[in-house]
Amino acid sequence: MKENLNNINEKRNFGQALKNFIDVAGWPRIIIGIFLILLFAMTPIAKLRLSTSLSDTLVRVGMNAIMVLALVPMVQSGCGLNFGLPLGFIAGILGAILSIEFNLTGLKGLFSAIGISIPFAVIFGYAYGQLLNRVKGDEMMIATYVGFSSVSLFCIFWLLLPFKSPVMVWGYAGKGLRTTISTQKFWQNSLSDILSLRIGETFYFPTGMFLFFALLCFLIWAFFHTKVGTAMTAVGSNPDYARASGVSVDKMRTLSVVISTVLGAIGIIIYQQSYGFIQIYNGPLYMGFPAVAAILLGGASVHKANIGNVIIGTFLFQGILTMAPSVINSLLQTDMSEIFRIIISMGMILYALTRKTKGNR
Amino acid sequence: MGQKPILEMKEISKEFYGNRVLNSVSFTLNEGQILGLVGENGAGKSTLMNILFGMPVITQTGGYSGDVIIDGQKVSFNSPFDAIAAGIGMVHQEFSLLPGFTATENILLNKEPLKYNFLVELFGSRMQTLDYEKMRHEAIKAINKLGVNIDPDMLVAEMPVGHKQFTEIARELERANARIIVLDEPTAVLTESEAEILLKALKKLAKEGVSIIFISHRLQEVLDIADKIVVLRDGKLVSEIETNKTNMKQVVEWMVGHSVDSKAKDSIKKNISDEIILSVKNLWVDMPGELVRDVSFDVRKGEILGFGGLAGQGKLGIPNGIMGLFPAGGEVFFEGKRLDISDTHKSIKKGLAFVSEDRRGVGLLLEEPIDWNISFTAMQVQEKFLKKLFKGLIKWRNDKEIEDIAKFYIKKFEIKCTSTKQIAQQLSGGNQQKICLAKAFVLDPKILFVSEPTRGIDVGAKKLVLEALKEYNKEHGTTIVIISSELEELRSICDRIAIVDEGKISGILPPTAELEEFGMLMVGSSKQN
Amino acid sequence: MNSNIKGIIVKISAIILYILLIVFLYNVGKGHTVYIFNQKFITSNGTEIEALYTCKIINPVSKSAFVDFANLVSSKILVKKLYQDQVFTFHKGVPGQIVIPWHKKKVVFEFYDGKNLVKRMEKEVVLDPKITQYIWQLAALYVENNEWSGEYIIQETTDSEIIKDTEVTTE
Amino acid sequence: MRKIDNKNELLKNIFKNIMIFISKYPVPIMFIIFLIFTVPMSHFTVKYLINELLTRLARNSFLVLSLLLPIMAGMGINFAMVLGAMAGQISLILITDWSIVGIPGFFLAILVSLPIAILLGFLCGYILNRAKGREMVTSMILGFFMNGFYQFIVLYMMGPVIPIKNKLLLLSRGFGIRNAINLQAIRQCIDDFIPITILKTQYDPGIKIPIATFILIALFCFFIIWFKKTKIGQDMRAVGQDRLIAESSGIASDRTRLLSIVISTVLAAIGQIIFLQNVGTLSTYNSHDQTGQFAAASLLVGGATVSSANIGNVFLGVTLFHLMFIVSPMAGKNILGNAQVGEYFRVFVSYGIIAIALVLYSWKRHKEKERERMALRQNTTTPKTKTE
Repeated sequence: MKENLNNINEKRNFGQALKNFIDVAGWPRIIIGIFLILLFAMTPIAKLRLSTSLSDTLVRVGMNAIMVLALVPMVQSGCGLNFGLPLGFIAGILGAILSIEFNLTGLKGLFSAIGISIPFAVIFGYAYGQLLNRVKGDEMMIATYVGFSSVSLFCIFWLLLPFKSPVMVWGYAGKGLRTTISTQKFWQNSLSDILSLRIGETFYFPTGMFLFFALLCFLIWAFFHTKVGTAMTAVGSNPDYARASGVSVDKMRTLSVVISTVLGAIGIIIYQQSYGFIQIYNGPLYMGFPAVAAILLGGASVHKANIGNVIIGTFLFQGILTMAPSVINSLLQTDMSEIFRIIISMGMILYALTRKTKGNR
Repeated sequence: MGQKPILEMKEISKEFYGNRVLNSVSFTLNEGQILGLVGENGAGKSTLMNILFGMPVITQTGGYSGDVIIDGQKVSFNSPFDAIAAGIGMVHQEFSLLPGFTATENILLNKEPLKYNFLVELFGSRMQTLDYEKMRHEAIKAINKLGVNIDPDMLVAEMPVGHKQFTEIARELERANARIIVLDEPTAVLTESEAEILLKALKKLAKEGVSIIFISHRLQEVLDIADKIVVLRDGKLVSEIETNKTNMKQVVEWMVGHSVDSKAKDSIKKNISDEIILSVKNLWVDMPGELVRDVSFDVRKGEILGFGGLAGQGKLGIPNGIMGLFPAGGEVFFEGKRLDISDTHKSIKKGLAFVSEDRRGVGLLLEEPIDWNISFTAMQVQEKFLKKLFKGLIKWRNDKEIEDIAKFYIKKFEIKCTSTKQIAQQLSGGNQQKICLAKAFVLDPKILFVSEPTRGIDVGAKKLVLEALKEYNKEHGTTIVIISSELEELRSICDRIAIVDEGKISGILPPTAELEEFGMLMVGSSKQN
Repeated sequence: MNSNIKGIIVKISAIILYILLIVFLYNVGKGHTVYIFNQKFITSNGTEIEALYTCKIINPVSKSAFVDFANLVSSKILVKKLYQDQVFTFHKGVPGQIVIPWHKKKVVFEFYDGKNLVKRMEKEVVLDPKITQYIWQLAALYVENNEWSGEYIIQETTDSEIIKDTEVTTE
Repeated sequence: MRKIDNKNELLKNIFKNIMIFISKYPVPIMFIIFLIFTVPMSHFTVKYLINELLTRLARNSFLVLSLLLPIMAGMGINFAMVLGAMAGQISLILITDWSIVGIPGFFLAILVSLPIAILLGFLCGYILNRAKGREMVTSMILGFFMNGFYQFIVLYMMGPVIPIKNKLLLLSRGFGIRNAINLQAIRQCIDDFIPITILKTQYDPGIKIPIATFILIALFCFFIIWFKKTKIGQDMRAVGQDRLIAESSGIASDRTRLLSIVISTVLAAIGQIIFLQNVGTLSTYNSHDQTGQFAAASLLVGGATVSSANIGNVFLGVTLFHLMFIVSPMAGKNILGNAQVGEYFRVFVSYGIIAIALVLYSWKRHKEKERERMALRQNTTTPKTKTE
């Protein structure tokens, strides 16, 4: 009698442990997590080397992580998911292009690109923040279209601004920028190669990029431990409480938007550094959505997000995006990667938007 | 008025999470009779009406005991639609009208007469088209029944406030071809003249056999219009009496009443200095439901000043206005210097603190741990609990100090919680209130505003909160301004009590003053008949 | 009671009408996309044939009282005859496609050398419903072989490479 | 003195009325001012402009009109009308495969698209009901999400699963539909059904007015006017104004909202078929992307807002927006010597218009709430002379 008593409650508390693990992790993460592990397991069957796919995933995680991190400040301060991230991307592209125009290469080129883009990002972020403060409640929709219209506005600027550097300008016209500019000769992989380790000729680990990402994570973590950071979290959690404690809600929201835009700018530069190309014109138009999907996949909600969500989310999301197409392509000889990318990223956002939050009972 | 009881409520009792809101309330309502239902806020008036109207909030929280009898049969409504079907109409205080619709469309909302067309067979009954003439005809019929002239084709958005009220009543009449109409604070937003017209219209309705339950804080109106008055206090029926057998003074006494166990403040003379710490001149505050029109008062250093008065008369607006949480105007001098009341940050820095009446909405960060809730304001305004790194360039949150201050107050106020990291949402009302108090004490303010400190918390917590306030005033000499609708509480703790009526201070009394004197001030001496 | 029976009847009849309408439209509208080659062409037995002429295919409207009446009415109201001959012009070297409704059809082929008519002929063309596309290799017609040989005219597309379609109009 | 007073009095209230008018229709006015400059710059002849405008009016009005119902039901602009466009395109692919010709082909396409659009409409309505308060963002994301499914069906299912007889439609690898399909069979079949060309001289084609299409559009407008008079139309307007009040009076608000989305999706499908019939070619993978985008921009340019739109806004909007669309590449070329600028400019304007309209709408709503508070405050702060 005794043993089956305790193996009943063993089973029960195992069930219990499983149950609250599921509650904590939440269904989407578990489904995609298992799916990802399955894909990794299938690499040999699909005649792919585990090491290359793993290193591909890691490189892509490093590339996209900062863009996902950029979402945290605005979610914490109650501005919701930052669909206007492309605004930050434009500032980043501006910095990158100017650094190439001045012909700066290597790490110097990379950090000057970041340096140049930060003032732009602050200006854009400030104006964007003021706008969002006037439209509380409808932020997400307006952010999306502010992002779209600014990207398409800058398409015109890319055509007209007087750039000279031969690498970037159209061959025949001699004016206006090409749609993709290669950063090969300038600062491609300049960051990722620092102390990067290469095991065998297939596995490559971009330590530099991860270190930089870790630095930014630390800065954000630290920021949320300062007085201002705490105030921002309070504004997100209950604006009336913050106002009653003498905190200026609008100032905090604007600050969070500026930080988010700056991180967006840095994020796109790091992405280009590893990707090897700067995509301008309509390149950044839809790049905001994968970042939003990643942070949601990491467990963030529309009004609460932390750095853990960023790391888990980016790894799961990028893992799926690299592994699924290559495994399935080799199994079924069809290229479904585009469809996968759309369905998973948009599916995640849709899942988050249709959750019962206190906003829309 | 016929003598046949159309509605009877027998021994109605109701409990919300443990505290009893109604206990065995019974009254009858005859056909064509106007019943005035009066009582303090929280006396159970709206709960009683929610039971009559079958609102979901009642069934969701465990239903009620006792019987609701209509035309002699026991009924039980589990949705407002049953109540409407039984002929009961309810007009809430805030208008439930569609601004973009005309009066006709509002009156006949979801009851529009329809014309058949073939598509109905294919796509269902809602494809029928509206019969506009019939609609207009029926709307005019309902309006005439009220005896008021509303243009049936005018958009509600363009209507004066009075007309909106009549439109809503006409809708309730039409919707339920009502035999009973419940009006909850109908005259709160009306001007003098509009109220007159409304009362005349209600009398006309009553003559035509419609019984009316009229809930209002304006006792004078209730006395003018009602045939019978029911007075509720703390969920108990105090009296059910014909209007002509009573008068204003008696009704107020019933409403305010004096529970046996309260004792007037022991009158040991506290040496309160004459120095004025706060003086307010012609303050107005635009707080929804608690409009402050023109209030002036002075607070002496070290004193405990109380603000009483009926709900909706503006007493809660005063602290919210001074702390800049709502648009306000007028002059406020703190320690002699002019205070910019729109800047909450400066006011807190100067030494004002405020425990809000809206605990869950303004007072707490529900999703954050207890220690954050307690230390946040002090951290933001007085830069407490912060480690200065690189010579103050970075202000780092000192989690250790935050933990300690939280532990201190958890012990001091006996807050029942699992740890300092438990999130505020999971605590009981009483413990949450203690946290709000701790948050203010941490600021060690010069003057502390406390709004409805004991509303909706258990008796034990009530005692402890009041003790803490008294003790804090004695130990630190902090001036405290308490705003509460519990007159007993104010009398047991305050040195002086000001009564607010219709957005103005109608008088200031010592705690030992007679209840009737308080009652008179509450109802506004101007209304004495 | 009878109202919802009536309702059901109406709903069922609506669905039946819907299906009938689809079947009707399917049959009335059914046509054949015919791809026309009017350039150099290699026949199955390897001989090469050069396209010499611009070819006009006239798909005359079948004469019937209904057609005349419809045209009479429409020319009064709409200034345009409802049923008109379909005329398709295929210049030398330019392929193209036409769509011919699929019942029995009299088709007129006119071949022009520049402005003047070289050859005019009427053919009773039965479009075999089983064969979805028809490739009319008109290039096969040239002066020496003034008699159409059967298999040139109607041949199931097997080997010849289907030309990429023409330009894509942008919005 | 009297006369002078009422003169500047007159001036003052004229000015005031102008200001009110401007504040009511900021977006169309901005647009008209913009057009006044750019239209002459483009050096197009008036006849060409009219001709282009007529074809575009015929092509786009139906799509823009399909946005009216969800706005009426309080769900804002339904960017998920893209689902309707997809249903329309799938049915067009099918009838091209069956090679159905002319007007029968056109109507068959509509009939075939009905069940698909209704199904997608239900799905969209259900999801939007779960995201109350955030309908517009959710509908946009749903549009992108379904785009993934659409590509999956068209690129992979058509051929192996859905039988496609006409090999010419398939990609060279044997399954999946080609990117551009020539709708030769039904090209302009409705437009040419009753064509009237005016001002035709032998060397210039004159202005072609597609009467039949305009009749279809007129029918749709009557349907909307009639629909507003039905019970369900009234319920939709009620739910649109205040969902809670509508529910408290017994209206099934979720079902009403669902129906408004289903009808809107079906009409978007028909609109897309009319659109593609006019264009003549179907670019399978991107012709539906911009539909939601341009339809919303046109509607907002016509002075509609996210909570109120009428038929007048639609036609004014389509005219102004597409005038800009025709003119801007040439204007860009003539002003800045680069047609590509004009190209990007018109995309920018279409996004910008929606952004501005949303911001103005939300800002105005905040102002209105404040004004409401002010109104209540008015009769309190001025201490009324109480009869003491």
